[in-house]
Amino acid sequence: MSRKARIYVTLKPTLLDAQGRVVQQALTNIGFEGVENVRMGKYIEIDLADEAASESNVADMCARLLANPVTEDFRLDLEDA
Amino acid sequence: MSRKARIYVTLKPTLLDAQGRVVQQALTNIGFEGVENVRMGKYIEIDLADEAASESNVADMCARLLANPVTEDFRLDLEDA
Amino acid sequence: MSQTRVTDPEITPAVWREMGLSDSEYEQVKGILGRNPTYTELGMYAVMWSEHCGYKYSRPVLRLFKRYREQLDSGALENAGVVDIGDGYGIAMKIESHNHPSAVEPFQGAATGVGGILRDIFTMGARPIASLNSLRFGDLDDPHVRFLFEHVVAGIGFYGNCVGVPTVGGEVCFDKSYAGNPLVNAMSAGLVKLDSIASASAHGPGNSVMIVGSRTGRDGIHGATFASVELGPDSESKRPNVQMGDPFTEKLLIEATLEALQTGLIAGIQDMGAAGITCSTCETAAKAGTGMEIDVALVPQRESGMTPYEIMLSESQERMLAIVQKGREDEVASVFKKWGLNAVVIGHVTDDGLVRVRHHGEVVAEVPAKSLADECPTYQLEADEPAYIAAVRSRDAGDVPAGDCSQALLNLLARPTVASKRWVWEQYDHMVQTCTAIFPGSDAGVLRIRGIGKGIALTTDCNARQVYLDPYLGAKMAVYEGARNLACSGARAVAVTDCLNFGNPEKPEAFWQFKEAVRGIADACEELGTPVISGNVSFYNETPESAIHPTPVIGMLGVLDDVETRVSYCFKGEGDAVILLHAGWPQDASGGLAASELQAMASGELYGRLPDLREDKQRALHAVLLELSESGAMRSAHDVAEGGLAVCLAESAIAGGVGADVSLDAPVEPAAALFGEPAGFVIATASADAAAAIIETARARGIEAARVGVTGGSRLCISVNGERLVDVDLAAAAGAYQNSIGSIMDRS
Amino acid sequence: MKFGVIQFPGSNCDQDAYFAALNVLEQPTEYIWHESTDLAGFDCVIVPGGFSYGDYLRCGAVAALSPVMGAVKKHAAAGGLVMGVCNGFQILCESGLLPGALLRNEGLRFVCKHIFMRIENAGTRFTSAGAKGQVLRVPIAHGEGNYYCDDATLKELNGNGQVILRYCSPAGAIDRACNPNGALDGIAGIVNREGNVAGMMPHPERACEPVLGSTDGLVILRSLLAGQGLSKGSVCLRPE
Ligand SMILES: Nc1ncnc2c1ncn2[C@@H]1O[C@H](COP(=O)(O)OP(=O)(O)O)[C@@H](O)[C@H]1O
Ligand SMILES: [Mg+2]
Repeated sequence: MSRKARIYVTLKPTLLDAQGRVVQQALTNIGFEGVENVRMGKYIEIDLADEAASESNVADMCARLLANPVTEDFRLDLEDA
Repeated sequence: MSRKARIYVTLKPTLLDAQGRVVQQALTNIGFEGVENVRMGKYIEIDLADEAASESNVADMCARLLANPVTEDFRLDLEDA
Repeated sequence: MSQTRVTDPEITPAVWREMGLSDSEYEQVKGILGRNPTYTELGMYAVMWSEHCGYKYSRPVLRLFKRYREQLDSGALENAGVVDIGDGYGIAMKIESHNHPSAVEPFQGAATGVGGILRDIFTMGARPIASLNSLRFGDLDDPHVRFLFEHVVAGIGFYGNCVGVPTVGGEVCFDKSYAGNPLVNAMSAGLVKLDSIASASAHGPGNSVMIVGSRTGRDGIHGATFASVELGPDSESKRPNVQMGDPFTEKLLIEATLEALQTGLIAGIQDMGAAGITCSTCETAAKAGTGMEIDVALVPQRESGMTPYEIMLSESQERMLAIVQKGREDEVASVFKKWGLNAVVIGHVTDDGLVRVRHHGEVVAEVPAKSLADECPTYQLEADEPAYIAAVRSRDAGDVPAGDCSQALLNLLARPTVASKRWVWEQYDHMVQTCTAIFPGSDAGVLRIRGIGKGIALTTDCNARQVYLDPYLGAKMAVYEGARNLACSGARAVAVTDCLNFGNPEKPEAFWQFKEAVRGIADACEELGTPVISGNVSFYNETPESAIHPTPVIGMLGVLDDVETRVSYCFKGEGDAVILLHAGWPQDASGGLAASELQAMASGELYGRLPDLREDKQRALHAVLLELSESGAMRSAHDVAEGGLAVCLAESAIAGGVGADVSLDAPVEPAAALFGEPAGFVIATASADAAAAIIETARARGIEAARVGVTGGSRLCISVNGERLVDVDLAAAAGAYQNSIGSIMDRS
Repeated sequence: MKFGVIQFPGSNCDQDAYFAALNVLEQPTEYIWHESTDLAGFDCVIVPGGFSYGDYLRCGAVAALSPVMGAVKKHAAAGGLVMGVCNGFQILCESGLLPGALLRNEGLRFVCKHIFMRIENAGTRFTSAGAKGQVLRVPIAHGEGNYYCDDATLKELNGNGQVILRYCSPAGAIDRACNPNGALDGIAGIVNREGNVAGMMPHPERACEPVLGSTDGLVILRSLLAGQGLSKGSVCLRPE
């Protein structure tokens, strides 16, 4: 059996999100109204062997590799696959 | 008032995720065991004016711009900001 | 002047010291203002009077550079220097360091380094046409070094590729002295019509001051101050908000700025780099002898609740300050708007010499522009020859065991410092703009100048191991190497830009290295007739463990009157004569091995004396190379650098896909002949028929020249004084050379 | 023959394409601004390389929705020529003018170098100046050039002769080691079913003068002229 970790990596809120700006502008240009802000991030799914599927282990992966601590924050969910 | 849409864009399961593979390998190399599969996707947060915050409207944004139907799937959540 | 804003922190000695001002500097600020500074003013002085912006330690030494001295005295220092290349065109060029930001966040640090140097170029009205990068890292066996290298290269590519400026050259060296403090130096060159160079001055009281480009956030506040201290364990916490590069906006800014300058409505324009609005307002006003009044509340902001202090000091990227003719603001704004950019009036030029900053009308700073821009206190620091110098120079370099020379060559070719940098430059778009006429890999990148038949050549050089042994001579050699790389490519050297990477100048040993190196560069440039037209100083490249090797990187520009006479380094086919041209073998039988790659490989240490440079011979060699390229006599030319003659031959053979059989007569130890790194050695090839004339031309100018072999086959064989010492399969050599860096990087 | 080169914010090979058409092909050439909606008078529209909208979100995705692309669709529907190079190829796929998509390079890094590609179908308006099987040496410069489409589309592309260029060895062998980005079936360039819209990752405009180190791109550029005067459909796509 294995479990799935879902990880959401976002840019720190005070940093410039150039991509998000372009997407917001583009959505507005093609006619979507009321788009106030767009922030682009990463979504990572990891299938883990049961014994590896602890929250602290996945948080460790994020801190060491999956998110850049200088520029990014992360959140994670663990659920049964 | 505004609401937040969270959008998860993933590569279609039939496509090879080269980046996911490299990340999986890298996690294994730095000592994480039991990493069976990694899939990399995008996570997009959109702040929407109330009147724009319908599921169908956001799904439309995904279909027209945020995801490429040839290679990607998307999922979305809408919640109060 | 109103009181300090209630929300501003109280000003105590701890506050100004934390900002980087000394107690006596604080007193000077009070003297200038005739009162206590406000918090915003204090921040403005702190950043403008940092070494990074104010050159408070380096300025007295930089006066050794003639052009710098003249411009400084006449108040005409521009963002980048411009060289006339004829036909009404000029080349603007500059190099700049982004070492500390890259140590903290390699991808964004390197990317924003590229962005910053490009702005220095197009703010002069020049279209950026080429970029280079000079990089130094620790030992690639260290995973953290691999991480830094990977992300620095990716960051440079991310930015340079997107803005569409080809990255045509550079260098990468690896040495443990850079382990905690990598060097990332970015250089750019731009093409400008000489009659339309833009000026960074705020002329015309009454004219409007506009801010264009990205919105302002809390990025990099006090970045300049951060660059003016050593990296230490608490660097993490002192670190300003990381600046994020947005190359897309930069590309728009390039196009919009060049188009807006065409309107003739822009009286002056200045990019915003370190110290952001503070720097650009006070410098443009000081240069024009005017003043400026702005309201920071009008600055488009990315974050809410920013204080005047934060807005004035933000180092958000991709912004410019434009001085626009009064009444014509809309016309200029419409150009920026066409490109999707903000262009907002934030104030106007005044005639009182003051930079007056308001926030919603309330005055928060009012300081003489010149006091910020030009009157940074300078210091004559103490300089002392470090103790290591005498010790390393007293050792004989001749004891390096080369062992089996074929194996030594293969090992050298695989050393990351010597190995092909293809892994790097294939990640850079080096062809966009379709002007690149010699690609990376050769001695210099060459570009055609469309429409006039001319070419330019660009290179960056510095062998920091040589500078470590002898800062004066080593720095001189870097300049001569640059000129030689240009000459090998068929270009006449015309100008230099330099990036002076050193340790903590407040340590007399580091400052001595700095002074010696500057003296060496100044002398070499004088001798070669290649003025230093721009440059940058980066101090404090130290960690508690160690300082870097002194690394004065030389960026050099050459001109080809006809781009068709360019020469590249690769052998061009079978049966060509291999010719060795040189400025003379070192007197001392082992001299060329001091500070060589072989020495570093064999012992991990650097010692011995650098051979004499023989400057006049070097210049004669350059003249010969130019004459030969212009006459079309040479098929290839490549100078000897890291790894020595054997590596030089191997590189030309590998690149050309054809071997060679070479026999040298050399009055030095065989290992020194093969692997020594004396300055002024070049391997050229020519058709068998042309060889005799080439040798005659060279000898007529007093240059040693001999036919030493022939190209052909699939092996590289080298004999020294009759003994065959190297015999390697070209495919094996190519494998070692071309795949080394890639395979090390794949380890992680 | 009148050429138009589209300029999107962030295009950076627009000038290169412009000079290739104007100076090398010696044809009247103009830039077309991305907000333009009228392409009357243009015979061939080039969608150039670069980083339109920074390639943010996905390469070509934002540009595909810009006003000019509506006009390009009309131009194509009326039989006009459209050639997308690199980012231009990505834009044409994103806009649905060509099938498939371009994924991130298998090696995950940006690659700029000369590659070899083989002409798979010389019966198109983009290849007719060459011969089937001819090998061309042309540069690539991209981070996302890994062509992908589903099986049915691939079958159709192959069946109709719509694959016009494939990465190959210097000798012309199709071989995984010579595929620079992992593209499906080694596909470097394709054409639409009607034969008037093509996209390719390699840059012919970077290989059309001796000073640039290769002139093989001229085969593609000259093909654009060779079909001049032929009406829609008269240059047939032969399944080969
Ligand atoms: N970081 C880099 N970016 C682009 N090109 C590089 C880089 N590093 C090295 N190169 C290229 O690789 C070639 C060899 O570099 P180097 O050994 O420093 O040359 P040389 O000894 O002739 O100065 C040169 O063409 C150089 O421009
Ligand atoms: Mg060289």
